[in-house]
Formats: sequence, C-alpha cells, structure tokens
Amino acid sequence: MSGFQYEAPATVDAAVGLLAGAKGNARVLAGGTDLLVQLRTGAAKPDLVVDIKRIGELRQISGTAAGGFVIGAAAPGAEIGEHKELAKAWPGVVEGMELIGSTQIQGRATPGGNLCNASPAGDCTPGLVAAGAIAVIAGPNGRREVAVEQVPVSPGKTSLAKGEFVVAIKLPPRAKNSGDAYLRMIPRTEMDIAIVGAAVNLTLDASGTCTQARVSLGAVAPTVLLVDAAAKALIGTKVDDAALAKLAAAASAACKPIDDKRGTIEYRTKVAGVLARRAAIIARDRARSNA
Amino acid sequence: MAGYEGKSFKWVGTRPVRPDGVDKVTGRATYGADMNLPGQLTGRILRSPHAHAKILSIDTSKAEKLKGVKAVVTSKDFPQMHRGVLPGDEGVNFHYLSSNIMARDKVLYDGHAVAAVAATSAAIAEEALALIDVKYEVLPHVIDVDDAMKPGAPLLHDDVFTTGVNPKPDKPSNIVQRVHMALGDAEAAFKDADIVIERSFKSKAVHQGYIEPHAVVAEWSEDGQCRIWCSSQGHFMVRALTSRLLNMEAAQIRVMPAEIGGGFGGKTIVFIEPTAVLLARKASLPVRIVMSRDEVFRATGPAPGSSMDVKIGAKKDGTLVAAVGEFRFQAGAFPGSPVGPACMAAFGPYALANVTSAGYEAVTNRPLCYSYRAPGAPLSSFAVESVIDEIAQKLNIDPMEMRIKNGSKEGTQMVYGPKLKAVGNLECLKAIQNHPINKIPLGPNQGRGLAAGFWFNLGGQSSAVVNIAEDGTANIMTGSPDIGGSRASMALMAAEVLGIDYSKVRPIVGDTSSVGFCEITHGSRVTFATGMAIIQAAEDVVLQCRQRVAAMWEVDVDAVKWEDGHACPAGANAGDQKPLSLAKIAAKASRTGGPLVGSAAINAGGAGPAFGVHICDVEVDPETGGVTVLRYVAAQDAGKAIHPSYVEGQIQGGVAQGIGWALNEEYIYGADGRLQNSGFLDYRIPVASDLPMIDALILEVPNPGHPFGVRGVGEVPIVPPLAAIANAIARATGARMMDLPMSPPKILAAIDAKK
Amino acid sequence: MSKFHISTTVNGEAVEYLCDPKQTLLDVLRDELNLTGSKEGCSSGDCGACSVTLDGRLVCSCLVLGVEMQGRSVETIENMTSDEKLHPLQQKFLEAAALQCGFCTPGFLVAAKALLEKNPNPTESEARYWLAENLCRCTGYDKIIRAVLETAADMRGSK
Amino acid sequence: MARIVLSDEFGRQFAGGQTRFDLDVRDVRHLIRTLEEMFPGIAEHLEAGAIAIDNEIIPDPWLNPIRPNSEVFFLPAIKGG
Repeated sequence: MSGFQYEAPATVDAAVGLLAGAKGNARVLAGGTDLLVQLRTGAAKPDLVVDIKRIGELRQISGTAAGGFVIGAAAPGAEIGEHKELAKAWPGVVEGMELIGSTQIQGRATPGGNLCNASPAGDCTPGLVAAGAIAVIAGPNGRREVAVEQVPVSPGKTSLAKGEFVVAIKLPPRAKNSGDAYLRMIPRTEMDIAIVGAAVNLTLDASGTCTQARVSLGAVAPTVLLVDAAAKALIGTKVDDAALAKLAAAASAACKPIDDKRGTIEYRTKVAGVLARRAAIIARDRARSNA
Repeated sequence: MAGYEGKSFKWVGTRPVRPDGVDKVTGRATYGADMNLPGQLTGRILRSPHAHAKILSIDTSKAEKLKGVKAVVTSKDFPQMHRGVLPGDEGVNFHYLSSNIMARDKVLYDGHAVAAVAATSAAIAEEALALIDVKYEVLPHVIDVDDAMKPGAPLLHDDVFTTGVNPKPDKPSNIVQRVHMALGDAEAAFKDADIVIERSFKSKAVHQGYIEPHAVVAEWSEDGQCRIWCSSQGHFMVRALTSRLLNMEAAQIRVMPAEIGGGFGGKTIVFIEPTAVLLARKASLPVRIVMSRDEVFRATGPAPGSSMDVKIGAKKDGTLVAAVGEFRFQAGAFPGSPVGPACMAAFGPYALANVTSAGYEAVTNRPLCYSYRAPGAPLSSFAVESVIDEIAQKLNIDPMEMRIKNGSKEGTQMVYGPKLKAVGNLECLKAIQNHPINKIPLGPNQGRGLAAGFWFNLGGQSSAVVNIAEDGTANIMTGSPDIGGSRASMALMAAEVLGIDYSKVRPIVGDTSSVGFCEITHGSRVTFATGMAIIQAAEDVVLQCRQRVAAMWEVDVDAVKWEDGHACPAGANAGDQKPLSLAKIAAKASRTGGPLVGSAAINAGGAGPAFGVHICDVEVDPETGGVTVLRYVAAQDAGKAIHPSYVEGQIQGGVAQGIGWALNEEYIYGADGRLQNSGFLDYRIPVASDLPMIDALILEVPNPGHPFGVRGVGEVPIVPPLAAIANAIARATGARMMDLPMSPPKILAAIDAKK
Repeated sequence: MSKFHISTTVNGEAVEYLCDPKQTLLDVLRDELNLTGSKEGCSSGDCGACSVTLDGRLVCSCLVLGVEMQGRSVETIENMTSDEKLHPLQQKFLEAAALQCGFCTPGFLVAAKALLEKNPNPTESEARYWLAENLCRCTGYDKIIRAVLETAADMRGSK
Repeated sequence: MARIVLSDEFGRQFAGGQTRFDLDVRDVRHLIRTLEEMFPGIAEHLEAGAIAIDNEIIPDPWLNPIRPNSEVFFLPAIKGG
C-alpha cells in the first residue's frame, strides 16, 4: 500500500523529533506545491510526511529590533506579498516570492519550500541570495544559521542533515539608499519555470556611487549562483551604462547552464546578462528613491 | 424547405442566456469524471515507457492476485480485427484502432497502452500496475517526419504501403500516402513571375489542450447490455467504434453523453472507452477511467508536426501567377494525419490559375495524430501566408491590397476542383482594411501582421426531435454533444420556426438509445447540419399544427398559415377565424390526432466554406526574444450568426489557440523518444495574462445551402493566427520565423543572426 | 495503512470524513463528499479548475492533502449561490457568454470571487494576472475578463 | 456526358495518369460502379473520400443524381476538428 504516515506537530521540537526518528524517507510539507506534485507522479515516495504549517512561529512574518525581518518557513507567498513593510524594504525578495506560480500557488507556496526544493530555477532563491538572507535551520543539535545559498547543493538536494529543516529565513536590516530587484525570463507571462532569473541587491552612497552589491542568477547552473564578479562590476560605479555592460558580461560569463526543454545554453547565457542589467537598473532606481 | 430569405428574425441573432448555463456556473453540470455509480471501480492503464519496442511478454499474475483488483486486461482480451480497411468502414482501419487502444505485438510510442486494471481504489489500481511485468525488446525509433520518410528509417508497420504512387510499391514504408492536386501548370507559369520566393517551414506537434481529461464510466450487465457515460464529441461515434472493436451489436450499447469539457477535434475518436467496457465486463462492476493530464498528452490524438516547402511567384504589381506547396505531415504511430485537407485548404484565400498542392504523410513513434480544429489547414496556411507576406514586403506592396487583388470569391476554382459559391473572403478583407487598428501608430520593436484563412465546413448526418408539451412549450432533442453553446443555437432556431418564446424551448442532448443518429460534433457542422434538422423538425410540427387547425376550421391546410406562433387564416377563404396559439393547439392535441411530435433525420449537404482574416500587433523584446501580443482583430464570415456571442466566442477561442500554436506550444521529445513536457507547466497554452482582448467582427454573407444562411464558424478562426503572428514578428524584427513555435530562444537567435 | 478521520468545515457545514494520506482535498471533495463542481484538469496546480478557498485563501484543492484539513474551512463552487440566487459573477458569466464548455468555469468563478473580495476595482491587467492560473481553452479569456470587470463595476455601483 | 475528375494520385495509381473522363452516369452509385469496371480496385478508395458535384461537397454520396452536364470531383476525405 503506497500510503505514508502523516504528522502535523505543533512545535519545532516535535517536528525535529519526528524527522530525526523517522524510519525510511521523511519529507517536510510546507506549502506542498512541489511535494504534492511529486507524490502524484510517484517522484516522491515518503514514509513520513511532517506538515509544519501547524507550528505557529513558522507562519509568522516579523520585523526585528535591528530593522531586519524573520519570515517563517511556512508563510505562504500571498502573506509575504501582503506584508507592507517587507515589500517596501525588500521589493526584489518579495517579487521573487510572488513569481512562484500564480494566485492559487501563492496561497500555499512558501520561501522555505522553494529553497529546499533546491531547483536551480526556483524564483524565490536568487532574491534571497542577493539579499544576503540567512536560513535558520532546526535539528537534533539545536538551531544553526547558514547563508541561504549554502542550502541547495545540487538539483533537488540540500545540505540539511537528517532531522533538520528550515524554520525561518532572516533578512538583514536595510541600509539607506538600498534597492533590490528580481527579473526572470519565461515564455509566457505567468505559470512558467524560469529559463533564466537574475536578482540584484545594491546600496548607494549619498553621491549615488554603489558601495555594496550582490548579484544572483537562477537556472544557469546546478544551483542558484552568487556572482561576485558581477557585483564587483557595480561597486564603485554610479551604476551607469558602462558598469551595467560589465555587469552583464560578468553575469553571462558566470553561467554554466544546460540545454533542456526550457532553453538553450546560448540563450540562457545571453539573457542572464540582459536580465542582470535590467534588474540592476530597477534596483538602482529603487535605491535612489529610498533615501 | 421553407424560404427564409428576406425574413426578419425574432430570435435568430439575439444573445439570450444559454439553457444549460445555470448548471455550468453552479458546478452542477455532470462531466464524464463526475459520474459515480454504486460499486464503481477505478480503472488505470499501464503505458509503455519506450518509443518503439517489441512486447516479449506481459505477466499480469501478481497484479491479479492483489487484494482489491477485480479485473486486468491486455490486448489478448480485445478481439482480433481484420487487417486493412474493409468496404463500408469509411476508411477506418479497425486493426490499427484496436492496436492503438491496447498495444498488440509492439508498442509504437511513449505512452502506448499495454494493460489495464480495475480495482476498488485508485491506490490499489496503481499498485497493481506496478506489479505487471512487461518485457520489451527496445527497437530504434523515429520522431521527425523528414527522418521517417528517409530510406532506412526504422519501420513502424509491415503493412503500410504508400498509396497515391505508381507503380504500387511492393515494400512497406513509413510513408502512408502521397496526395497531389493541381490547376494549370504552375512550374511553367513561374517564368511569367517578376518575383519568386521559395521557403521551407517546420512545425512541432501540438495538442488540443482541452481542460477536461478523457473520462468514461462503463457498466456491463449479465444480459450483455452495456451502458457508457463519457465526454466525447460524439456518443454515436463511441457506440459505433466500441461495438465494432468489441464485436458487440450497436443496440447493446447505450452511450450517455456527459457534458464535455472541450474537445477541438481531440475527442472525435475512442481511446479508453472499449478498455473500460472490457474491464467492467470482467469485473461485473462499473468501471471509471479518468486519464491523467500526463496520459492526455502522451496518449491521445495531438495535431501533427510538419515540414513544408512553399514557392509562390508574382508580378511586380502583386498579381499572383503561380504557386506550389509540398506539405509533409507526421502521422502518429498509425495513419490519420490531415494532410489531404491541408493541401486543399492551403491556397483557399487566393484565386490561382496555376497551382499545385502536394502532400505526404508518414507514421512516426508518436501518439496517433488526429483532428485539431480545421485539421491541417493552420499549418499549410502558415506556410502560404508567410510567403505571400514576404512577397508583399519585397515588392513594397500593402499586404492587404495584395490579398484583395488576388482574393478568392464566388466562382473561383479551388485547387481541389470545385468552384466556390457565395463566400465572404473579400468582405472579411475589407472589414479588416477599414478597421481602426490600421490607424494606430506602431512603436519601436512593434509590427503588424495580416493573414487570411479558409476552411471547408462540413454537413452530414443529424437527427432531431421536437416534442410539444400540452401547454405549448417545447422539448427539443438532438444527438449532437454541446461543446460550446449549441443548445442555445438549437433553441433559438426552434423558437424562430415555432414562433414561441426562446424560454419556452428546452433543448437536450439525447443518448444513443433516445434519439436518431448524429455524426460527431466536428467540422463546424452542428449549428449548420443539426440546426437544419431542428429547423426541419420544427417545420414538421408547424405543418402538423396547420393540418390540425385546418381540420378544426374545416378548411384546406393551405388556408392556414403560421405566423408568430399562431395558426392564422391565410386568406378570406379560411373564414373569420381567430388565430390559434401553439399552446391552444397543443391543449387540443388529443382530440386532433394525438401528441405533436416533429422529427427530422437528414444528411445535410450544402455546407458553406468559411473565411477569416486576422490582423494583429506584436512587440518583440529584442534582447530576450519575448513576444507580447498587443492587439488582435479577427473578421469572419458566419453566414448568419444564430447566437452572436457564441460565434464571437468561437472566433476568440480559435485565435487564442492559434496564438499558442504560433508562440509556445510544442511537443518536446528527448533523444530517447520520450515526451518531456506532458503537463500544463511545460506545454504552454496561453494564460489570461498572455493575451489582449480579441476583437471579433462577424460578417454575414448567407450560405445558400442553409435555410437561415448559416455557415460553420468553429474552425476557421485557428487558421490565420500562426501566420498573422509570424508576419507581425517579421515586420517588427526583420527576421522571418519559419520554424514553429516562435519561442523566445528561436526569435532571439533569428534576431542575432540578422545583425 | 489506516485512514485518517478528519473533522472540518465545508461550505459552512461541519463535515467529517475518512481519507488516505495520499488523497488530495480535491479527491476528498469529489469522491468522498460528492462535491463534483471542483474539477480535475491536471492534478499539478497548473490549471485552476479545482480552485477553492481554504480559510479564505484561494488555492488549488489538488495541492492540498485531505489530511491537512483538520479544523480548517473550505468553500467550493457549490457554496457560491445564496438564497436561491446566483452570485453576480455567475449571473454575469451567463449573460456575457463567458463560458463555452463550462469545465473551467467553477474554478474561474471561485477565483474571480476571491479577486473581487480583495480588490473590488481591478484593472484589466490585474484581473488577467490574478486569473493566470485558471486555464481556459475555449474562450480566449476575452469574455471572461470582461464579465469579471463588469461584475466588479456593477457590485461597486450597488454598494 | 458528365465531366468526372479524379485526384492526381488516383489517376496515377489506377488510371495510368489520366484524371479527366466524360462519362454517361445517372448517379454517384452508377459512377463508382462504372469507374470500378474501368479501374478494378478503385471503388474502395473513392468511397473513403469525399465528392463534389457541381461545386458542392457532398457527405457520403451514393444516390445523388449526376446530370449530363455535371462536374464531379473526387476529393480526399475531410475530417473536422
């Protein structure tokens, strides 16, 4: 019989206990928008499914005293999009989250799930990586924090150990004159997996010179990339056309994509540069208006 | 048939709420998968993971022993069919049809059915499938039509011999047929041309993409009677094919038409119904099979991919002098691609004295290629309309003027022989020419594209019954599944003839045991042919009413005329009688001869061809190749629009499907011959945010073959969009796309190649 | 594997059912509760034909497990009419011929109702993006979008 | 005599390349019988396709009259979608 054990614990500790003690394959159920499809097709055959949506703290989105944010791993995209302060501080992160599916998927899909599904094309992840977000991981040995880009290690695989799961994602406090943006290329306007995604997060000084930048690319390598060379192309510049051209070239150069049903190596490489440039312009303009 | 020329209509042409509407907005309407009979089992089908393989053995013993499994069937349970086509079978090869429903000695495509189970739950049925052990010997496969036609290509069948060639081949081949038709001498006429353009085109297979997966519930009783509920485009087709395939008598099978959630040609043949009947018979319990979306993509009847060459010559002033097209279509694993109609329709919008249209069909390791809205025409038309546009561009002539100058009209001889009767091609062209869209200035990276399209439209067999109730209200019944509002048009036509209020007419779709035979809902035939049957059945009632009133009034029937739902004196010789309403006549029916029942059973000829002309504006992102459709206008000759809202809906829906075909829809196969995008995530049909409003202009050039002037409207709207979009992209970017779909990577590569 | 006993609220009524862990909310609605108005078009959250609201939030019922429903509340197309009257969206869909085959219609209506509750004055673009997960293959969306926008205008006018 | 036109491929396959014939036939049934006598084996192929008589495509024709000056074309089968 192809069923599984289903548990919906009320606390993080209980969830860790279940996951750590599981015999066979255990899966965490957050929004379920990936897991249920895998259950249907037979791609996932878990023995235990742990639903984390009944853990109160995992559904919270809260601001920290320092001005950052903690997003519970089971908060759905729709709630993230409705969080006005978050959307104001991190519009790029939020637009990445809101691009996962359309309205119905938004009612369920979570950033924690998107991160741990470990698809290189996950729309939420580049924005988080560019933002310098931290994943809070609970496990049998207590909690630990890692940069989000450390969570996925290859398509469908994460660095989480048995019994561990992501409980929250932390966004740092927002400096003045900062902005971020995420863009992706899909053949339709909605309901597609990104062929390429690009997120840019930057901070300007009072003169408009870029002092800090992070650039992240999706769907151009086995995992979402953090591209230092692309960020360096922006830092110290006014994010003018010359800098943007360098950024685009660095982004394209960082790509290690594959040919697949969604796009070609050539296309992904080229469009990664285009999207990085366009996202940088949006981030720059947001930073300028965020004085 | 009474003449209605010049008559002003009271109901026809209005837009009332459809009779089945409330059930559909409340969730009450019953589609195939909504049936749930007591004791019903769940049926599931095991499908081939290989594109082409010999079946060495199938061991179902473990599955049969699983608790909860009530029946397992394989091809051994299906009667052997005669190999080849028998006279009277209208070209249907039942051996192939049976072999498609359940693979016999070979599997011919990824997704080909090899066994089926019925069990007490879906979970058990799935577990049982996993216990069936099939041993395969994998064979080389062929996916592309040009590859399949090459000598030495992996051969799918040993009994396909190319037809249409001389001498008759003595070796089997993947090439099923060669079609060839010509007027004049095109090759000789090219020397009179000032410009000749020859281009090659490719396209991928596409799916109809109906949202409702195929679903069937079958019930078998020990006296050999069988009932089937299913969503199809023709329950009489389901009965006919199921009875032949299972060696049953047609009258043993009663097929109940469920509501159908879209078909577009894809539900004009059986895929799962005979399997459900066999499982129900073995299990002695009702069985429901509902396809998953994956199965729908892998194992139903998509439209073929193609490879096409078109060469057209013109004078400097844009006069077309010669045209040649060769259209090579994939069949799927079995013959059946619409290459004949593609050849016939390709040059339909043009009056050409010298034209040759030829086609080939070749079997490939793909699911059966079957009908999709104006089958064949969108592809051949894409190629022809692209070349026409390029000629206009090169000659610096307005593409609209060029189409009007060369446009086909009444009296034009078509490449397949006959001459056109009254048609609306020029009217559509002029309507688009005069549309305000032409005045909207285009911005950078924007382009405007124009294309025309033709489709034959079909008639055929239909039956209808009009039952008048004792209060003068009417129940009308046909056997044509209502796929997009045809109940409303049937009721409007009956109300018109009977002269009673639309709200007093209740239309139903009868099952195969309740109403006379009706052909499938296809070929844009229902409003035309089944509508004609309804008109005749209603006229039959009117005649009976006049006869009965004549008897009451003791006058000749000619002295009684029918006006606005009343029997009235036709002249002074009928005396000074007060008009009698249908309700009053019905109330007295028992005394005047019994129930008032009108019926008609016809084989309708006289279907009038449809023309459509489309114009659209697109914007192309030069850095990503992404296309945004900004505006879209479609003009179409409907003959007479019975319910204009649903005519507009057919046009808008066809356009949307055509845009999807043009831009993003495609079957993607891996090197292993397996389909990679068998879901709505990666098979990209247009979503709401992809499209603009679609302005549908209805023109009415009456079809002389129908009492109200009706032409079919459902199919031609999908013909022009492929080229209209391609022509707009060509004008926006300077790059002419000759490979469908025009997805962003291809467009970007073409733009970059121009640089 | 034994079945789960779930107590939940469906269309305002307390409901109990037994389900396998693998059954989706859509399976439960259709096969256990006989509420077949929600349709199965893909079972992967890509077509929207199974749209329902779960604790007021628009979701695809094929992407919710039946076992997740303990103590929650779901509303389906079957609950859209009230006092024997059609919802204004239902009435407008009929008048505007915003359906052909009707299979996607329940999902569109549930989704459009959720839109108008959140945004009573959507632009055409907002309506198109909100409804982008509801696939329709018959209409080209034109009449559906018009019906939604016209209903929104009517409902604002009648307030 | 009615003018009868076969498609090129039937002409090629059965009639030595000839496609146009002037025949004295009463109706479609008579026409198909006559052609079958002239070109054995052609009937089943003709019956699987469509026919246009005097510019009208006729579904499943058999008893339809053919007048002395009629023009008859044999066409590939047309399936709708």
